[in-house]
This record gives sequence, structure tokens and C-alpha cells, in this order.
Amino acid sequence: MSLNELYREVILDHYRAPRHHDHLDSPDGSAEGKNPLCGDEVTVEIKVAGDTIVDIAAIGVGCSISQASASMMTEAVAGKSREEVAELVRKFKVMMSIEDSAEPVVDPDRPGASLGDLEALQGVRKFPVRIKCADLPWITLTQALEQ
Amino acid sequence: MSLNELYREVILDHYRAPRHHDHLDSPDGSAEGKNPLCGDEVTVEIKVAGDTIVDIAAIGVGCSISQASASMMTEAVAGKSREEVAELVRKFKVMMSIEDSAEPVVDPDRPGASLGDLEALQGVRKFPVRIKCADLPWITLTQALEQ
Amino acid sequence: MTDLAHIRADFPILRQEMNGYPLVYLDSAATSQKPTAVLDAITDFYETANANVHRGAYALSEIATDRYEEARTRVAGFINADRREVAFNRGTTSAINQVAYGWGLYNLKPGDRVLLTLMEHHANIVPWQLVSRHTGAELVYVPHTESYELDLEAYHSLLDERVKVVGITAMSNVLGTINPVRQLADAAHAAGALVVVDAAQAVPHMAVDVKQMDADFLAFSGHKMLGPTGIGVLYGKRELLEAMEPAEGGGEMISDVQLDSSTWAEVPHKFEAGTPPIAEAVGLGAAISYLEKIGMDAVRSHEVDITSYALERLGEIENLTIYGPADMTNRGGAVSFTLADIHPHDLSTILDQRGIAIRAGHHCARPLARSLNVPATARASFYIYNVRADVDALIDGLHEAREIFGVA
Amino acid sequence: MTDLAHIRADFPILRQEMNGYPLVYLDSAATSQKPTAVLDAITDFYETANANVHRGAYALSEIATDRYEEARTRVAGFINADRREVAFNRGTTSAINQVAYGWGLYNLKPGDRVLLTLMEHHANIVPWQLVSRHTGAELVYVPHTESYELDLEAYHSLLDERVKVVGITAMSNVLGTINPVRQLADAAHAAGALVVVDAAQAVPHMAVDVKQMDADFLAFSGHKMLGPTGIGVLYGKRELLEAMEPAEGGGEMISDVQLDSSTWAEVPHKFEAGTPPIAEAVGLGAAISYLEKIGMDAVRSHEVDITSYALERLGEIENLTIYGPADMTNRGGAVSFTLADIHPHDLSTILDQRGIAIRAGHHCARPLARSLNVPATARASFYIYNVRADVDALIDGLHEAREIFGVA
Ligand SMILES: Cc1ncc(COP(=O)(O)O)c(C=O)c1O
Ligand SMILES: Cc1ncc(COP(=O)(O)O)c(C=O)c1O
Repeated sequence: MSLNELYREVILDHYRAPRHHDHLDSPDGSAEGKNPLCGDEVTVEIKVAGDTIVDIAAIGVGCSISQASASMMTEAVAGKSREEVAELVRKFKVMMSIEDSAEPVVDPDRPGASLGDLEALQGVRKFPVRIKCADLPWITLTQALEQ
Repeated sequence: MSLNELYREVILDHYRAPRHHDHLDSPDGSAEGKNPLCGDEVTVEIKVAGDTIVDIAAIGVGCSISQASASMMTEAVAGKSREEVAELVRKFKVMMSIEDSAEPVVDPDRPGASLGDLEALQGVRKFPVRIKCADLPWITLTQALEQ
Repeated sequence: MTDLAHIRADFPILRQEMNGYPLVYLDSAATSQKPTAVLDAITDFYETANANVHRGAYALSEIATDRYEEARTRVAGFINADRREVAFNRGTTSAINQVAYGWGLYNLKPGDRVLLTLMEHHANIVPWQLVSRHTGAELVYVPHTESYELDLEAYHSLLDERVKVVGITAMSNVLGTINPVRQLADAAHAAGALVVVDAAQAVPHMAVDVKQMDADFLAFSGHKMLGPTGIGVLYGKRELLEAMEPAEGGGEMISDVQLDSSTWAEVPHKFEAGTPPIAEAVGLGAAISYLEKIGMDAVRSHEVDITSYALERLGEIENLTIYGPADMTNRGGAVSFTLADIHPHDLSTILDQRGIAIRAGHHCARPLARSLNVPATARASFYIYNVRADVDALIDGLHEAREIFGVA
Repeated sequence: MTDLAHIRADFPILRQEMNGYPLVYLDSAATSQKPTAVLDAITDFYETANANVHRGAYALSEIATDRYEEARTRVAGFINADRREVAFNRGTTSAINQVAYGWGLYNLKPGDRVLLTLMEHHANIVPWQLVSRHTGAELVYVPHTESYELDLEAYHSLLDERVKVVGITAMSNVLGTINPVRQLADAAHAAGALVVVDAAQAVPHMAVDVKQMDADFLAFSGHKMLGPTGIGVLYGKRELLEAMEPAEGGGEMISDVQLDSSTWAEVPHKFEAGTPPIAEAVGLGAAISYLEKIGMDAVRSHEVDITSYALERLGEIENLTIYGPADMTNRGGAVSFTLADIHPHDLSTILDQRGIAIRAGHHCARPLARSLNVPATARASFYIYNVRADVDALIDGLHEAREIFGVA
């Protein structure tokens, strides 16, 4: 469990310069998530056109993992269809070992290989207390999508 | 700690045939005592003329020790002055090791030697859980006298 | 069914002498003894895992939280509940107060009724009295029959639309009576009332399934089921717990605290204000593992065996009155009795001199004692570590009492 | 003053490794570790004395009752109270709820005010919020100064005749601030208000004398002072306890139970509904013996030494902000800080990898966190088993965090 696996450069970059960090004008859906025990908070707002998430914002306060996860999530989700987003959420949860998957994991050291930049978060898996930090924006996104 | 020391003949006699066991007409003082944990209850009523307890009743339900103690107490107290009763209460408490006494105990096996019939209760001392049973009517008497 | 005899070795206190005799502990309905496995689990927790739970982002705190939450899962499994339906607290009394203050205080109003049985323990009476003072609701009681069962006819006739809560003991700690909770709950639900089950005596001694009982709330204590003191459980149906207000407020049960109001954490944490009894939950988890290894059916049949034997032997003693069902089909291992005019307190002292621990008194059920018209009874109660020889010792002691008191 | 170093051997958990490093436990403000003497006292109780208390007429029950009541006497002596002024319960949170429900619910009314400090733990806020919902009383807060002390001017100006209760933490679990309780209590009493002192952090770490403080009620927890979880203490002045209603109802706290109302047992039993945390009280008694052997003055000076050293070393780190008094005269051993833009949660993870346990978050004091304008802080807190080397390990870990986060 090396800290370098957790605090990758790209994570600190997203933490310090979060993307999609401004509130949307009249979002179609939004949800607030918080982790009362450590104080992480994130608000996710989405704009939907037809079946597509055309815009998204994630604004919050919290640790590097929750805020980087939120920022990277916005980049991964923007422009995707609901179905693609659902698949992304699923893959993310599998990478974090929050959900099991029937798929064979090609490379157990890189369960997030198919997730692009998000793969950088896979180090979190080895820090179980922090998994809920990484997961918070994704839970909140799911709630925003359900509206 | 022999049970024979506790359950002397005279105690069982008082238990089964309690003396002064009928309510007084218009008593001058009365008090109710109870031991909520074992359920013992006793009501003490007194009639006072000048400085003398001219009549007394103790009515209750409970174990042989509490009821015999109440019955023996009524016999010991009836006709005595307040001062004599106070001294009796004190001696009783010393016998039960509820109170310490500066007086040398002449015969440690018979600390109640000066208490007449009441001496029969001194076996209770060796059964600490039961001391409060024996003491209940005396506490209640003290309360009745204070009225 | 003395095949549980070997487990006595797991209970260090049973090796003790009391007044020169081997301890014969017949007061498990008041509190049970503890096997080494439970004491070890507690010590091990403190020596290897102790930290506050749900608070720290460090490994030790996570270990502590895992052990605590594992205990919750174990408790939930034991009574067939979901883990989110299980809140830890101090004991049965505390759990029922939580329902009275969390549900009753917010929902009862003048004219409403709380229907209790006359065989309730004070734990399922006094909280409702306290809350009635604030709400104006009224308490009504269902009597028992002459054979010490709940009077079902009276129950049904009292169960009208004014009744908002029904409080039932699943097993009486005085009579031993096992009440037909499911049947009572069905009727209560049909009448629109919630059912609060006092399972302090049931959960330790028989398989309890909250779904089968259809209990809305159910409470029990760790210390009566081989677990430590200081821990109890409130079960509540998920949707009821979600709708219910917390009784106690403080840390760990909040989502956010503003200056003049707060929002609550998810169930069951909403009902666990402050640092919970962590090591005690772990100890209760170990007690449940221990009971599960024996199997609750084996526990029950052991008690049926020993209690039948006790009823039989006690029945041979003249002038001895047993208060409780004669038949083992609907009774547990608490046997209350009186012997001639010998006060139970005196019986207890005489037995104590032989190392035999029984209880004497009203057993925290004064309304029942009044209805039985006895100020006190003696009570012998059995658990897995008792053997027939314990009953024999009791009987011998009662014969000595007869002699001392000169009872024919 | 490292002459307490030898006592580390009494704490088995400190021999443990965490993530490959020796455990450096810096979270005693959340819960303390336990010496072997306490664990042994608990095990010994269960193995030789376990029975329910105040109930049985047999020897074992008397032994259990004596041990339990001895613990009460010990607690009373420790805080200079009478033993009848000491009621056992689950913890600080539970104790304050008892005052809120037992005193507040019966005595507060619309227009009344509860005056709290902004540095209260949720345990001394949320119970008052809950009771305000039922009574219509209003909560008002005293802010702190820029040097993290209570704003006395604001306190005195807020203390008018509407204030019926003042809630004060004797020592803040976030800032470390020790409040001048006696001075605050004198003013509150002059204004006709009762004073409820949250002593969860004070009693474990310094000599507390309830008479000297003139506290009306005072609450603390066993688990923060070397004792077990599941036990806490409510102290109340005798005449207040006698006048106050019990919050929880059940067995053992009654004098008599009639069908629709009850009368209460004498203090303090009136406040101990149901089976109390017996073994936990015994464990707390052992913890107090242990602390008394060291002496509370020695405890305090050890903490002054180590906390001064921590403040000094932390002060050397650039961009590190400490939230709390700089001077040891009015602060305890809880040190909250932030380091540049590194989130406390991240600090905690980095330190944890070196076996160092600190807390990150709002520390159950969100109103304070808002007033400090930081969503979370890191907190290191010290106790008798900590040594200067623990501080050194902390500092090294913080330097690693700076590197990882590229903080200048
Ligand atoms: C100042 C203060 N008050 C109250 C509490 C609550 O104590 P407990 O969780 O033991 O009820 C704590 C500890 O968490 C505390 O630090
Ligand atoms: C039927 C019943 N209910 C409630 C209780 C109270 O349990 P506790 O004292 O653990 O709160 C008891 C035990 O005393 C009991 O037997």
C-alpha cells in the first residue's frame, strides 16, 4: 500500500483545479451528497438533452479523493448517454470493489484499465476507509440522474 | 453462619403471631416504610401521651425477619419514653452493626444482650442482606416519632 | 437432554463455591453467566482493536468499526432482521424508552390508548406512563387467565380504535408464559396499532424471528443471553425506524447540526447517539456465536427438559404453589412459586446457605404481583448451564426450609 | 516529564503494529486505550461476582451489588461528590439527554432560553434541540474570541432572565480550551440559570471538583478515561436530583408501580432504569484507581509537557494553522490544526500509513467548525501513555504529507 499509488499526480491536479466546478444555469437534475462522518460534501448538477448528459457540474468541499473523483467524473460523464453513464458507474464501482462483477478481470492490478483517466483512482481500493470518499460523487450523480 | 441462629423459635413465633398488629384509632403519628427491592412493607402507628409512647401498632407484609422485628419492636417500645425509645433504637442499630458504638461490647457473640427479647434478632447480623429487613420497622418508627 | 452438561466448563463462575457449597445459579432470568469465549472477545477487542467507531480515517478505527458492525450483522441474523433494523443501546429498558420517547412522544395524544399486558415487566410499563404524562394517552391492561395465560378474549375486546400501541412480553419473566405474539400482532395491526415486543426473556431462550412474529419493535438485553452488561438491542421495522424520531441526541447520530436544529443520520445510526457500547456489542456478538453453535433449538429443548423436571419435583412438595403454565408448550424456564407461609425472601436466604441462588420479590412486575395477590414469589430460572442436579439441590433446600419453618 | 513512560507497558494495544509501524495513538480525545488493570477488573467481575444488582437476596448478588456500589463511591470521591449524587448511565451523551428530558422537558417553556457555547460538542447541543421542539424554548450561543477562548463579554450580555440553563464544555474537544466554569457558573446562578457541564474531556485529564466548579449537573464518559465503553456518569446536586424527574423508566428505579403511575426510588437509583452497566461501572472504578495512583496532577503535568512540545514542533511547520489557545494555562491536550491546502482526511491517511492515528473531521462540533470557517480539521490528542517520540513521529509524517502534496 504505497501512498504514491493513492496520491497520483493526476489526482492532486484534479483536487487543486477541479473541472466543471461552476453551477449550471437551470440544471435538469441535481443532488447533494455528504459523508457526515468526514464532512465531505458534493453537489452534482446535470443538464440532459434527450438521452444525453450534455452538461454537468460538481461543486463541493472535501478531501482530495472525493474532490478529484468528482472532477474526473464530470469529465468522463459529459456528453455520454444515460446508458453509457450507467455502465461507467458500474465499472467504477467494480474497480473500487464496491460491486462484484462476473467479468474476468484482465489485469487484477489494473481493474480500472477500461476507465481512462479514472483508472488513477484505483489506488483508493487499497485504502478501504477512503473508498466512500471516491464513491460519494458517483452516488450523488446517480441520485441526480434519478430525478 | 447457621440458619438456626437466624431463624430462632421466637422469631418464627412473632412472624406467625405478630403482636400489636391492629390499626390504632386516631394515632398521633404514623409512617409507612417499604423496601422496594424485596417488597417488605410496614406501617407503624403510635399514640403518645406527654413523653410516653402509650400505644403502638405495626402492620405489614414481608419476610419473617422484617415482620418479627416489627412485632418485637412494638413490645419493646410500648410504654417507653421517647428518650428510652431513642436509646433502644440506637442499641438495636449497634447490635445490627448498622451503627458503630464507642461502648465496649461485653460479649461480642451477644451484642444484643441488653435488649431482652430483641436479642433474638442478633443472628441477622451475620446475614448482611437481611439486615435491612430487620431495620425497616425501626426506620419507620423513627419517622413516625418525628411527626 | 443433559448433553449440554459439558458446556459448564466454559463458565468460570460455576467453579466457584458459595457459602461452602458449589454455586447453583438459578437466577438467569435476572442475568446470565458468561462463557470464557465472551470474556475473551471483550478483552481481545480492547487489546487489539480499540478505537472509537465511525469516526476515524485510520486503520485502527476501521478495525473497531468493522468489529462493531459485524456484531450488528450477527444480531440481525440471529433474529432474522436486516442489519439496518438493529440499533444498539444499553438494554431492553433503554430500548423501550427509545420507542416511547421517539415514537410515543411524537404520536400519542389525549384519548389514545396504550394496551399492555398485566404480565409486563416494569420496563414495558413505566416508559409508557412517563410518556403518557406528556401526551395525555391512557394505559390499559389485558389480564391473564387462571391458567396464567393471556386472556385473549379480554385482549380482543380491549383492542379498539383508541389503541395506538400494544406492548407485549414475548415471555413473562415471572410466569414463564410464552405469549402468542404473532396472533396478538395480527389483531393489533388489524386494529391499526403498533406492536412493541419485550423479548428480554424470549431471545436468550428460544429461536426468535421478528418477521414471523411481525413485531414492529422488539427489545432485548445482552446480559441475559451470555453477553456483557451495558448492551441491548432495539429492532424496528425499517420504515418505522425511518419515520421515527430519535429519543437521544448527540454525536454520531446526526447528518448535520445547525444552531437550532439538526438532521439525522441514516438508520440505525440515528438511534445511536454518542459513543456506543462498542466492546459490549462485540461481546454480544460472541455470545450469539456461542448460542448459535449450540443451536437455539437445543437451548430450548435443554430448558424444556430441565424445567419439566423442576415442575415435576416442585409439584411433589406439599403446600407449594407454582405461578405459571403447567405445560411446557407455552412456557419458558422461569418458575415462580411460594411455599406455605414461608416468605420467598426467607426461602432465598435458606437456599443461599447451600450455595443456591434464586430470586425473591416482585421481579419488577408489581402489577402482576398484585393481580396474583402475592406480594412476592420465589423464582428459579434455568439456562443452558443448569443441570438436573441443580434442581435436586433446590428441592433439598426447600425441604430444609420446611423443617426450619416447621411446615407440615 | 517523561516519568510516565514506564506505564506504556500497562497498555497492551500499544505493543501492536499498525501498517508495519508501532502504533502511535493520538486520538485519546475520541476514546482512550485501556490498561490491563481495567481489563482484569472486568474479567474478574464476570468470573467471580456476576449477578444482577440490588435484586437478589443471595450472596452472589450482594457481592455484585457491593462491587457496583464501590465503583459509585470511587467515582464520587474522584469528583468530590456525595455518592448519592452519582448516577451511572451509558456515557456523556446519555447523561446530558437525561438532564434535557428529566429537567428540561418538565421545566422549560416558550420564551425560555438555553444558553450554550459555540464550542459545545453535539452531545450538549442536540438534546437541547430535541427538548426545545417539545417545550418551545430557544437555543442561544456564546461565541469564542479570536484567541479561541469563550467570549466572556458576550456571555454576560446574553445571560438574561430568559436563560434557564447554561451548557458549558469544561474543556473543548476541538480547541482544547479549558473554560472558567466556576466563573461562568457564578454568573449563571446569579441570573437564575442552572449549569450543565460537559466534562467528557475534563474529568479524564485534570482534577475536577464539582463543588469547586459549583456545577449543577456534570457529565462524563468512562471510555475516555481508561475505562470501558458503555458507561458514563451524571453528577447532579442532591436537591436537584431529588426534584428532577427520571427520563427513562423501568425496573430498579421505582418505589412502586401502579397501573397508571409510579413512584420513584431514592436518588441516584431513580436515574438508573433497568439493569445498569454493572461490569462497566466496576471497570470505571478500576480506571479511576489507576488514575488516582498516578495522581491527576501528574496526569495534567505530563499532558502539559507533551502538548507544549507538540505546539512547539507544530509551530515550526510552515502553513500550519493551530485552532486553539497557544498557552498551556487554559488548554488541554487536544490540538486541532490544518496544513496548507491538504485536507485533514488526507493527512490522516498519510499518517496512518506510518501507524499514527489522528482524527480528521468536525469532531462532533459542527457549529464550531462553521464558526472557525473550516469544514474539517486534523486533531492530535494526548494522554498519559503518549511520549515525546509520538510527537516526533507526527511531525515526520506531516513533512511527508507536505512532500506528497508538493506543499512548499
Ligand atoms: C466534549 C465532549 N462532549 C461529549 C462527548 C460525547 O461523549 P460520549 O460519546 O462518550 O457520549 C465527547 C466525546 O466524544 C466530547 O469530547
Ligand atoms: C421480561 C423482561 N423485560 C425487561 C427486562 C429489563 O431488562 P434490562 O434490565 O436488561 O433493561 C427484564 C429483565 O430484567 C425482563 O425479564
